[in-house]
Formats: sequence, structure tokens, C-alpha cells
Amino acid sequence: MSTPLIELRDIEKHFGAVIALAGVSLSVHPGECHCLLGDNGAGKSTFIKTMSGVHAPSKGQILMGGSEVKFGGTRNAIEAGIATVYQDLAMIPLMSVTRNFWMGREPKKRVGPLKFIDFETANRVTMEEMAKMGIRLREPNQAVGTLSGGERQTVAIARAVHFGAKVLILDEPTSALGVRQTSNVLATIDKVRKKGIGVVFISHNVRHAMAVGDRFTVLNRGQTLGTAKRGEISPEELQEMMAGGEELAELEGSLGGTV
Amino acid sequence: MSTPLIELRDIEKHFGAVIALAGVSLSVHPGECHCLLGDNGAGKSTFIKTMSGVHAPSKGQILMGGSEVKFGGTRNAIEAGIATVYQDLAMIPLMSVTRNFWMGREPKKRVGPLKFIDFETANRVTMEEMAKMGIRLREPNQAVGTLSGGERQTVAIARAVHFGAKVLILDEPTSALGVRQTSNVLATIDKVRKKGIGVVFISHNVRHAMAVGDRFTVLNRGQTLGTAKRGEISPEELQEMMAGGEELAELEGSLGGTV
Amino acid sequence: EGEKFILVSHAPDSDSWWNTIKNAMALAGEQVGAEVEYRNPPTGDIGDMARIISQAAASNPDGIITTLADPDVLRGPIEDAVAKGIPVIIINSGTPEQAAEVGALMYIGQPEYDAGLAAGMRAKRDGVGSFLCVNHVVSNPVVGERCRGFADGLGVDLGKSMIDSGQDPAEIKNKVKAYLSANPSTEAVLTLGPTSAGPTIEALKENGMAGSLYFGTFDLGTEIVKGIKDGTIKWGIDQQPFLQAYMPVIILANYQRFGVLPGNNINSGPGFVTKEALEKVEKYAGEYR
Amino acid sequence: MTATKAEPDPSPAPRSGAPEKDERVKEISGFRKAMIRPELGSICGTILVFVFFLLVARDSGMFSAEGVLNWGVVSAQFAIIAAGACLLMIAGEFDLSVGSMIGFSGIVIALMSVTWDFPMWVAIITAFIVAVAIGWLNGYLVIRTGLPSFIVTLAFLYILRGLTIFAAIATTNKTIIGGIRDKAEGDWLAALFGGKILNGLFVWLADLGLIGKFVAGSRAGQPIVDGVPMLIVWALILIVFAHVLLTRTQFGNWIYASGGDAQAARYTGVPVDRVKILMFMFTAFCATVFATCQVMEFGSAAADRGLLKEFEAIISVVIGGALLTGGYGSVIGAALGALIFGVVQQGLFFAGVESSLFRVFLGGILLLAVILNTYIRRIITGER
Amino acid sequence: MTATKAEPDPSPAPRSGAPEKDERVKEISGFRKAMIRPELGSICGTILVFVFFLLVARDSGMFSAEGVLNWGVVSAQFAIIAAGACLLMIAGEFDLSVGSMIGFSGIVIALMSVTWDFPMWVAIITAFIVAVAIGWLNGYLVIRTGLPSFIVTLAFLYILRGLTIFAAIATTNKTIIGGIRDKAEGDWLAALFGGKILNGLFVWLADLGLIGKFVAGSRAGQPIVDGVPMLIVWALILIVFAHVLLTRTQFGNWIYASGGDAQAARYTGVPVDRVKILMFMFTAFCATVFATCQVMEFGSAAADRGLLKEFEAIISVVIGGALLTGGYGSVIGAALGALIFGVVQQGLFFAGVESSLFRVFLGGILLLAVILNTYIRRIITGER
Ligand SMILES: Nc1ncnc2c1ncn2[C@@H]1O[C@H](COP(=O)(O)OP(=O)(O)OP(=O)(O)O)[C@@H](O)[C@H]1O
Ligand SMILES: Nc1ncnc2c1ncn2[C@@H]1O[C@H](COP(=O)(O)OP(=O)(O)OP(=O)(O)O)[C@@H](O)[C@H]1O
Ligand SMILES: [Mg+2]
Ligand SMILES: [Mg+2]
Repeated sequence: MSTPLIELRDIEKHFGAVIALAGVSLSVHPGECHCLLGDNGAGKSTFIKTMSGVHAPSKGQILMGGSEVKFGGTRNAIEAGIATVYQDLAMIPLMSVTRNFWMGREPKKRVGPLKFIDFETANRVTMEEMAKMGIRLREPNQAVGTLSGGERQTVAIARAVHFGAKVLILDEPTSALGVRQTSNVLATIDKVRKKGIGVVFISHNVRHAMAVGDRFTVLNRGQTLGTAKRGEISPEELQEMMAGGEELAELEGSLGGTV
Repeated sequence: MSTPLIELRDIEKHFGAVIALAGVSLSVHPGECHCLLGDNGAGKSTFIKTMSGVHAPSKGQILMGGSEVKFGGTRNAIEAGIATVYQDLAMIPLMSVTRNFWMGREPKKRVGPLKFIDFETANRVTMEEMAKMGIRLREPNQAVGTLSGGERQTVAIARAVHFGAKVLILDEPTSALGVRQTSNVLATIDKVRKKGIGVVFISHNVRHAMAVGDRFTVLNRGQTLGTAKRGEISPEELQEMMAGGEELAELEGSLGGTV
Repeated sequence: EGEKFILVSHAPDSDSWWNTIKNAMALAGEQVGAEVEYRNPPTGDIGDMARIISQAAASNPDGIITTLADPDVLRGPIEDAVAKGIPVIIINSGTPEQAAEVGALMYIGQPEYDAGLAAGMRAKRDGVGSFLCVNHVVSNPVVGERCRGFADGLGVDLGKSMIDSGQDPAEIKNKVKAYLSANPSTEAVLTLGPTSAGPTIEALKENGMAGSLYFGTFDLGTEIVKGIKDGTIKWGIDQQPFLQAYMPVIILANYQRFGVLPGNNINSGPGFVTKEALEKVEKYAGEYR
Repeated sequence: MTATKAEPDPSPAPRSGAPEKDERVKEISGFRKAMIRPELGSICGTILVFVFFLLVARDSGMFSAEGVLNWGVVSAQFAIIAAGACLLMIAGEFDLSVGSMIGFSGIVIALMSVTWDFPMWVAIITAFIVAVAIGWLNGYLVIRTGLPSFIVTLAFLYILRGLTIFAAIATTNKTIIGGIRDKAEGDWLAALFGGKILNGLFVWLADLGLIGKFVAGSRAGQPIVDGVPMLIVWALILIVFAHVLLTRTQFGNWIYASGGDAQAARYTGVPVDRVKILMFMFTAFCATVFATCQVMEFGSAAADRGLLKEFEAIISVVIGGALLTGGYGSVIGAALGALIFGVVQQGLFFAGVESSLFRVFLGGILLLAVILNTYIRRIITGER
Repeated sequence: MTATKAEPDPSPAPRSGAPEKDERVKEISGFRKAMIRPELGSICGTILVFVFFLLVARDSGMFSAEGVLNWGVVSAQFAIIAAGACLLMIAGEFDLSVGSMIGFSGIVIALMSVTWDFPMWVAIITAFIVAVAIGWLNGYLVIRTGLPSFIVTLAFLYILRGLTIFAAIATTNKTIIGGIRDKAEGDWLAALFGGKILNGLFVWLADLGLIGKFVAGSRAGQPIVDGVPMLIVWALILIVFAHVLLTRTQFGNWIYASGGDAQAARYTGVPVDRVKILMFMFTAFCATVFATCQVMEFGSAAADRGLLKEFEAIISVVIGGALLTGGYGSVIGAALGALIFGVVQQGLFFAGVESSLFRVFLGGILLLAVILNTYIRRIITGER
């Protein structure tokens, strides 16, 4: 197998009295979709926030292309090619799609000694990229707050892809979405993966994970329960691991195995 | 069949230029779990907010026990026995579990001419009710903000049940929950239903709906696509209706039919 | 030696005129070897001032010097101090009668209303029939009395003659200009202190009325002295704050040491400062004058 | 999931269905838990302030009966307006027109009683009715327009001050109206705001030699402190009332809810609009209590009374540990905030600090108190 | 889903993957869409105010060259501080210490130049450096402690005012320091703040008879208006600068983002802390421009300058359509807000309104403007 795009080793993260991560390891290869699964509060969001520079790990190493890196902030991680679509969406609802799309990496044009945002390019590229993802916007100046959840998800993914992310992290992108929107997002993940980008996909839904995942890592109470390849594990086993091995409520039967 | 607990007829709701509901009808019988399904933005939340007195319908009738009612506010609806667990949770994170549990219906004790909250009763009942739902709280004074999503969900449901709701409305209670938490909530719905309470359950997840639903109503763009009984419809059909009959993205196959 | 005297004023922190008081008090304290403290309510709230007087009394000084900005409010605390055996001298505002009423030793100052009245009568003699009063602290009850006195001296209604100018110099200047342009028949302008006088001078210079409009002001300051000198200002009323702070410290010190006390109140003003005899005033304006 | 305000959400979310001990959470001791309350910072602050002034100004008479009364009265003044401001802030709004309201109510009483010759009790009741009505208007506008209360009450800061000045000048040509004391003589309602109580106790204490007596002058032989002013009594009443209302009653629950999350509160059937409007009215009521006590004590009303008092109320409440954003706070804390504020303000005079530096100290102490507050909360709760 | 602020989110969420016409949405015309901008309310307000005063005060000289200059200067003053306050408010914070900063900077200039005899340009540059450093401190404290800027800057309101008074008194025994004009004579930097430009143009206009000349007095024969004060030039420069910065540059994008949702902005790599601190510094810079222009024009600095200016800045910005909660607003709107404020203030004097009612009008117009603002936005967007 190729060297992983990014590898995290024995990451620990403490918040005051809370030990959110107690040694989690994970690697992502180009063109692979790595699913991160686990219970509520297992530490999934915390883990990917460490990966994308929001939190500094209390302990552990992050390696990119084989050499260790330290992210001082999200900016560092973004520059290193890690793009994240956060669970709490990280879009600014009052601002336009274009402004959100380019946030932090605005295209500039020189006017004499001054640099202004090149809105023409920005708008054009935004419309194009969104169209590529299958969303035709009414106009690029629309406020993000007026988009539906699925569309916002797509803006965030399109942004990540456009800026040449090597690793795309998606934190529960499908939880609030309808059937159609969900299948759109899953299709998008598939498209992105085929471009050779490594994807980290977090979900509570085993079926969504099974649909696009190449490898599956299950977290439980801040620790890795193990990583499995596609085909090595059945949905039922995966689900049992996600629930931490504890008994599910008795309704289980009628649910047909997987929730 | 018995007279429905609540019946809504041809409800319309307009927000300025937006027609959120264009004539939706639905009825809930005692002991039944009625699933409300539909795409993002189909109008599900708007519909149940009309039912629970948050919005006044622009047109249409609400009948309870056969006679028409008009809700001037959520208070009216609550008094009429309609309890709602909102998608945006309607809990106040800074306040204690007890205070949230009793919000608006605080138990009182007289001290001379004055009425104070009877915190002893309140705390005891809260602990009891939560225990009945399978959650043992550390203490009733814990702030709701420190509970997990599933626990908060349960507080809201326990509150509704305790106050003798006739109709319990749950708006996407499972979307952010883990496997174990989800099956807990589904089990709770089942428990509540068996007490003779009518439940309205909103979900994007066909499997969750199929697991507990007795009847299924699908909304699309503010209109009813129809109501089906359990057993009359297959998950696949339901899913197709939810997506509005439009083609799902090509990934569908690998997802095994239902998202 | 080493007595402690506390002077309590009614002025907000930033009122520049009170500097003279502070300086004179410090000078007198140094000369007689007494410890002096100056206190004031930061926002000029007389209610707060009453608390400060009781506080001063509680710290057992050898004498309290205070203004009588509102006799109703201040009577209680002052009487308490007197009853405790602390000698009190009233300065600046109030009247000799009121000072006697609250049990003070004596009164040194210039009653505001009377000063305004005298100025108004003088202006009337000079043929003035209407005026504009530029009040930069319209909510302050003490300073406003000057306008009221002036209006009564002229025999006109105060109502529309007084503007609430605020304390921003540009706003004062432009409000004066706006008023004069909307009321061209105005014959005189009265300012109530250095804060409003400076910008008013600018206003008159800019609209060409400097020197032709009858302009009087209360109190002195660098800009005012210059204005008097170049003829923009007809007269400034000097109540000689130096005396209001210097005298009581000297008197109290000697009263404590030797039991001597002048038999009468001291009128520190009003004195009209005009173009003549400006030299000393010019040198010390804002500091000791 | 709804975003929870970060501040008072320190403990980790216990895992659902896992009531057994959670290995991922270090234990929080019972003592520590008892300490996690909004008023903690102000309790520490109060102790610090007293220790400081005991060291610095012990000999200045600050802790004599007379000195205590002095800063006691000033603190009580702050406490009266802080009580209203505290409930309002917990309900999620604030009121910048408190100071102007104080001036306004005073002038209403003076005009009614002195200028128009109504009996004093009529004047006082009228002032309360008018003020509470304006409080209602404040609240109504905030609710109806959906504008932030900062803007609406800022407008009323100007409007009320202007009306006060106008009314005073238009009717009497002065901005100060005296002679109220004579009018108040013997009035039953005025006595509730102006008098002193426990006179006998203090005479007795003085006879025992526990407090000083006047040695000379017209009142020789009487105790220097001859009673507790009604101002202090009112402060205590309002604090107790507000505290009980907030912590023990249904309405108090609703106040927290309205400030914590108005939308959520509305969903659960809390009449948020009514709660907020009532709190604006209560704030106006407190301001009028302040004004009436002041007018009765001093015998005059002036148009500039109460300048900047709104800030002092807000400062007291915030020192007391309330969140500016609403939903969290305590009346006891606000009362301690008022005490700190009053002790510091008067203490600086006792300590003989240069008066122009007074504001510097005030600002510095405000900053320190609030930082201390946040800091203490954080170390104790382990929150980052 | 994250809760979106309700205000500027009027249009319905278009359905994902459904770019075809949505039958559930009534069409919004292009005209209507063009109108949905923060400054709309203030544009209407400006028109209304001008129409009103044209009707009421036409003959009072308000619209003569001299009158225009009169309210122009006052508006420019507001605009200078509003420019800073606007960017800061959009970045999600606000600064109550602006007024104190104005007094402080003025005194620094006066002390340096008059008392300590430095060249004027050194004094001015020092004032700018000190003020901007204090702005930085403000921002740093807000960011580091996580306290609301209301509290931190309120503390600085007191601290700076106290320091100003103390510094002036301790060094010169005065609180008004004059004689700056003589010092500024011939200084290159002072001319940038104090002079007037386009003098020749106005003499020419006067010769043409388009503007009046003095007929009597010391300046007979000169044009009544003899140039555009640098104050107005500065106002225009700052407005244009702030507007371009906000709408056309990357940094402007970051300002919006920091105020719209600081957490989200941080996630996408926006250096939120730096943006906010820089905005505090810019606000301090604007306050110092204000102070310097004033000092140069009047030749004196006083410790009480700038009282309540922070509110006037905030009022202008809010009239201009900005949200107090950040993330939304416009510099052009704020400038129009300043214009409305200036015109109303001066217009009342031209119109001869009873002066003690001035504040009542001010408050009333603030309220009306903000309600109008919200109302217009709502009817146009169909939002409820
Ligand atoms: N900033 C923080 N301060 C303190 N504790 C935190 C913080 N962030 C997360 N935690 C705690 O860390 C643990 C892991 O949280 P995290 O959000 O990573 O879970 P998750 O796996 O993403 O859960 P979910 O599926 O519900 O999103 C939880 O117990 C949470 O309460
Ligand atoms: N207060 C409002 N003002 C204007 N439009 C609204 C308002 N509330 C809802 N809408 C619009 O009404 C439509 C239906 O929204 P609703 O929230 O009911 O959908 P939903 O079925 O609950 O979707 P989801 O599955 O995403 O929760 C959407 O187009 C939405 O934008
Ligand atoms: Mg998560
Ligand atoms: Mg919904």
C-alpha cells in the first residue's frame, strides 16, 4: 500500500477533567474513504478537530507524507491540504455563497499597489464548482443562510475539493438530510474519492458507512476498538461494535438488525 | 376505528412569499404511532408547529376529540394535551434538569399566602420519571447543557409523558443520535404508544419509521402524497415517495434500496 | 500643624474651572502646613455629593469646606458634621443666609443667581434687549441659575434664549452659529464658563460677528482672557475662585490654632473683568485666576 | 444539536444509558460543586475588598458606626437599582434608561407636590405609575419591534432626560425643585421612603457606649447614628424579594428561561413577552424607589439626578456574576456587587486617594472583579 | 442545523437539487432584490430628514453655503467615529471607550506639544501610537479573557477618562490646555488635521456671487465659507477607506466572518483574534483623528472632550442598518446615519425648537430611524 496521506498516532486529548481521546490512531490513503464510527460522545468530532488543527493534541503525533507536522491552527492544516466540513457547519449564514466559498483564500486582483478581491472570478468559479456538484445556484450573492442543509453541505465539500484538498473530512454530513439529499452527498463522496482524495467520513448510520467506506474505524469512549477493511466485516458486526458491545434495546429485532 | 385524538384538515401555512404548507391533512388515533416523512423543506416541522400552537395556520381546521379548536399559543396546545419535542430541542441549556422538566407547570406549595415551587417534589418526580425512561441522573440540579443529546431527548419525552400528553410529537429525535441512543428512543416511543398516547414521529430514516410506525404520511413540497398503513407499503416504496419520486443518485444500488 | 481639611465641591470631574480651587487650596495648605483634600461627585450628582460630605465627616477632619449647591440636599449632612463639632465653611454657591442656617462658620463666594442678575442688569444698561445663553451643562442646577439671573436682569423670558449646547466644542460652535443664523435679531450672548466660551468665540469669529455682538461670560480661562483682550468678549465675570479656596483653609487653620474668626462673610465676587487690567489675569488664568 | 452557551456548561456530558461511573471523568468533589455558583466571584471579591480597606483605611473612621452607615447607604443605593437590573439581565435584556428614569421620577414627585400642590402620597403614587408605565413601554417596544434593548432603552435615556429637563424648566424655570421636605411632613407614604427605623436601638447602643455621641452643638448627647435609613430597608426588601422570586417561584423559573433561550421558552409555553415586559416594569419600579428615597431624604429633585446610574447598576450585576447575555446570574451576587462597588467608592475617599484617580480605580476594579469572577469559575469547574 | 440569525435570511431555502422554478416561492423582482441592503433604511431616513427640514427650516439659512457647512462639519465628526465603530460592530464587538479616548488623545497632544515643548508632529504621532496601543489592549483583553466587549471597554471608559483628568492636572494644574494653535503654526502634520482646502475655489465662487460674502465686521469682503475643513476631508477618507476595505478586500471578508460567526470563521482559517484586535485599533485610530482635528481647530484640549461620543457613534452605525450582534452592516449606511444624526441635531436649532426638548427629539429620531429600518427591510423582504 502507498504511504498514507495523513497518519495520526496515539492521539490523546484532555479537556480539563474530561479525557475525550485516550490514544487513537488512524491513517488515510489517497482515494480511500475511511469511515469513523462510534457512539455519541465517543470522541469522533474531537478527533477530527485535532486532525484539522482546531485542537492541539495533548499527546501523540500527526504525520503527513511520512514526516511529523504540528498544526498551530486551522490555517496551517488547510494549507497542508486538509479540508474539513464540520458537524456544526462552519459557514457564516449572513454572508453570500461566494464569500463563504472563498473564505480565507480570496482570489485577488491588483489595482495599482492595492489588492482587491476579484469578485468576477470568485463568482464565476463558485457557480461552476457548485454546478459540478449538481447544484445550480440562483445567484452567487445569495446568503448561505437561505440555502437548505444539503446545499450548504455541498458548498462546503465543493470548497474543499476546489482548493485541492488532499484529505477531506466530513463530520456527520448526512444526519439532518432527506433521502435524496443524502444520496447526493454519498454520490459526491464517491466522486471526490475517485479524484484520489482521501476522505474521512463520520456517520452514525451503518448503511451510509457501508455504502461508501473502504475502511472502518470504530471509536468507543475515546479509544479505538479497531479498524476493518470493506468486506471483512458485516453491517451487523459493525453495528454491534458501534454500540460498544452493549445490549441494544429490545426493539432491535423489528429493526432488522441495523439501525 | 375510534375518533382520532387530533385531526388536522387542509392546513395551509404561508410565510410571506413562501408557501410552506399547501393543504395537509392528518389524524392521530390513541396508541398509534403516525410517521411523518418527507424531504428536507417538505414542511414537516412547519406542520407539527401548527399542530402544537407555535404557528397559527393560514387556512384549515384543527379538531380535537371531534370539535374544532384554535390554539392561541403553545400554552393552549400544551393544556389541550399536545406535547412536542422540537427538532431544535426547546430545552434551556443553562438551567437544571428539574427546572427544564417542569418548565411552565411548576409544582407549587403554599407558604401562607405565597406560592413557591415545591422543589422537593419536583426533584423527586424528575428523578423517578427519568429512571422510568432508563436514565439515572447524577443529580436533578445538573444543567441540561451537560447532558448528551440522547439524554436531552429523553428528558423532553419524559416531560411530555408525565404531564399526561394525549398526543406526543417528536421532530427528528434520532437524527443526531448514536446506534444505542437511537434504539433507546425507539424503544421509548414504543413504550409511550402502549400507554395509549398518540405519537407523531418525524424521521428521514425509513428504517426507523418502519420500526415503530403504524401509519405513514409522506409530505412533499408542502402537500400530502398520501397516507399508508403498516404492512400496506414496503420500505422501498416509502423511500421512493420520500424522495418525491425523483431519481436517486446512482449510488443507490450499493445502498441496498433504502437509505 | 498638620490639620486635615476637606473641600467638597459639586462639580463633575472634568469641570475645568475647579482647578483654580484645587490649586489655591493646595497653596494655602502648603503655606499653613495643613493637609488638604479635594473631593467631588464624579458625575456632578448632588445626591452623591451629600454622601461625600457625610463620608468626610466620618473621617473626622479638622474642618470641612463645601459648596451649598442645593441647600435642601446638603443641609442634613452639613448639620450632622456641625453637630459632630467639625467647623464648616460654605464657599462658592448658596447664600450667606443659607450658610448661617446650616450652622456654617461663614460664607465665602458669589451667589450664582445674584451674579447672573447683576450681569443681566449691566447688559440692560448697555442697551441689550435679547440674548442667547449657551448652557453646556443644562441638567446641572447650579450653573443654570446664572442664565436665569441674567434673563431676569434683562427682564426677558429665559425659555427660548437658552440652548442645550452639549460639551463637544464643534457642536457648541455650530449650534451657536445655527441659532444666530436662525435668530438674527439676537443682541447678546452669554456663556457659562470656559467650556462653552472658547467654541463660542470661534463661532463668532467665523460668522463675522466677533466684536459686534455683545458677549459676556462667566469665569475665566486662557481663551476667555484672549477674547477679552481682542475685544470679542465684552466682560468676564470673575468670582475669584482663588479666594474661595485659599481663604477658608487659612481661616480654618487659624480658627483651630488660635480660635480667631473674621466677623463677617467674604464676597469673593462678582468682579467684571474687562479689557483693562488684564495682565495678571492673563498670566494665571485657569490656574490661580 | 443546539449550540449550548459555553460558560456554565463545565461538566462533561455523561453518556446516555451509562449511569455507572465514567472512567473518562475525574471526580468533582462535593465542595467544588457547592462552589460552582454565580455569586462565588463576588463573595471572594467582597472578602478581598474588606481585607484591603481594613489594612489601608482602618484609622480613617471607615469602620466606625458612622463610616459603616456611609458606605452602607451608598451600597444600598446601588443595590436597589441592581436588583431590578439583575432580574432584567437574567431575563435577557438590559435597560440603559435607569439613570434618566431616576431623574424623571424625582421631578415628577417634585412637580406634583411642590408646584401643583397635590398631597405627597398622590405625587409618589403618580410617579410610580408613570415610571412603571414607561417601563412597560420600553418592554413593549423591545418585544414588538424585536430590536435589541440596548437601542430602545438608549433612546429612552435621551428622551427621559430631555423630558425631565423640559418639564422642570417649562414649569419652574429651574432644573432643581426644592421644598419637598415641608410637603412630606406627616405624609404616611413619604415616611415609608424618607424616615429612619430602629431609632430606640441606636440610642440604647449609644448609651452603652458602643457608638459615639455628638459632643457639641445643638444635638449634643444624641447618638451620631440615630437609625437605619429606609433606603437600606428598601434595599434589603428588594433584594430578598428579587432573590425569592428568582429562585423559589414559578415566575423565577420563567425569568431564567426567557433569558436562557427565549425561543425554547416560548415553545414550552412560557409567556416570554410578558415576563420580559414585567421585568422592564420592575426595573422602572426600582429606579423610582431609588428616586423617591433620594427625594425624601434630600428634600429636592433635580434634573441631573441619576446620571450614569444605569452603568453602575449593570456593573454591580456583572460583578455579581451574571452573564450579560442572560439566563445566568444571581440576585445575591448582584447585591454583593453593589456592596463591593459602594465600599470601594467610599473607601477610596476614606483612604484619601487623589480624587481625579477615582475613575481609574473604578475601572480597574471593575475589570479585576470580572476577570477574577471568570477565572475563579474556570479553575473550579476545570473549564477551559 | 446551526440556527441562522433570522434577520437577513428572508428568502426561502431553495430545495436542493431543484434549480428549476419552485412553485412554492412567489417571484422576487430584481428591483426588490436590489433594495435588500443594510443601508436601505438609512437612505430612506436621509431623504425623509432632508424633506422635513426643507419644509420646516428653509428660510433659516440651513441650506445656505454656511448652513450646509455647519451641519456638514457636525455630521463629519460623527462619521469619523462611526467609521471605526461600524467596522468594529460588524466584527462583532463594540467599544464604549471611544469618548474617553477622544479626551485622552487630545490631552496627550497638548501635553506633548505645549507643556513638554515637542514639535507638533511628534506630539500627534505619539498620540496616535498611544491610542492605537490602548485599542490593542482593549482588543487583547476582550480576546484573552473572553469577556464581552461591553464590560471591558466600559472599564476603559472610566480608566481613560480618569487618566486624562489626572494627567492634565498633575502636569499643568489645568484641565483645559490652550495655546496649541501657536505651536501648530507651520507644522506639516498639524496642517493635515487643522486647515481647510479648496480655499481658492470658494473665493472664486464668492466672486461669481454663488456664495455670500461678509458685508460687515472684521472679515468684510471675504467669502462666508472659505474652504472645506480637513475634518470633512478626513471623514470622507475614512468612509471610503472603510467601505473599500469592507466590501472589496480579503480582510473585509474576514471582518464580516468574525462578526457573523467567530467559531465558524476560526474553523475556516480566518485569524479572528487578529481581525478583532485590529478593529479595536482602528476604532482607536478614528477616535484619535477626531481628537486631533478638534484640537487643531480649537487650539485647546480639555479633559472632558468626547463625553458620550461612544453612544453617538453606536447610534449612527445602528441607524445605518448594522446589526448590534455583528456580521451585518455597511459603512455607507453608518455614514448616512452620521449625516442623519448631524442634520437632525443642527436642524433642530435652525428650526428653532425649544432647546431643552433637544434630547427628546434625539431619542425619538433614533427610535424612529431604527424602527423604520427594520420595518422597511421587512416589508421589502416579506419576512415576518
Ligand atoms: N471543548 C470541550 N470541553 C470539554 N469537553 C469536551 C469539549 N469538546 C468535547 N468534549 C467532550 O469530549 C467527549 C467527546 O465529544 P465529541 O464531540 O468528540 O463526541 P462525538 O463522537 O463527536 O459525538 P457525536 O456523535 O454526538 O457528535 C464528550 O464527552 C464531550 O462532552
Ligand atoms: N419562519 C419561516 N419563515 C419563512 N419560511 C419558513 C419559515 N419556517 C419554515 N420556512 C420554510 O418553509 C419550508 C418548510 O420548512 P420545514 O422546516 O417545515 O421543513 P422540514 O420538512 O421540517 O425540513 P427538514 O427535514 O429539513 O427539517 C422551507 O422552505 C422553509 O424555508
Ligand atoms: Mg460529533
Ligand atoms: Mg424539520
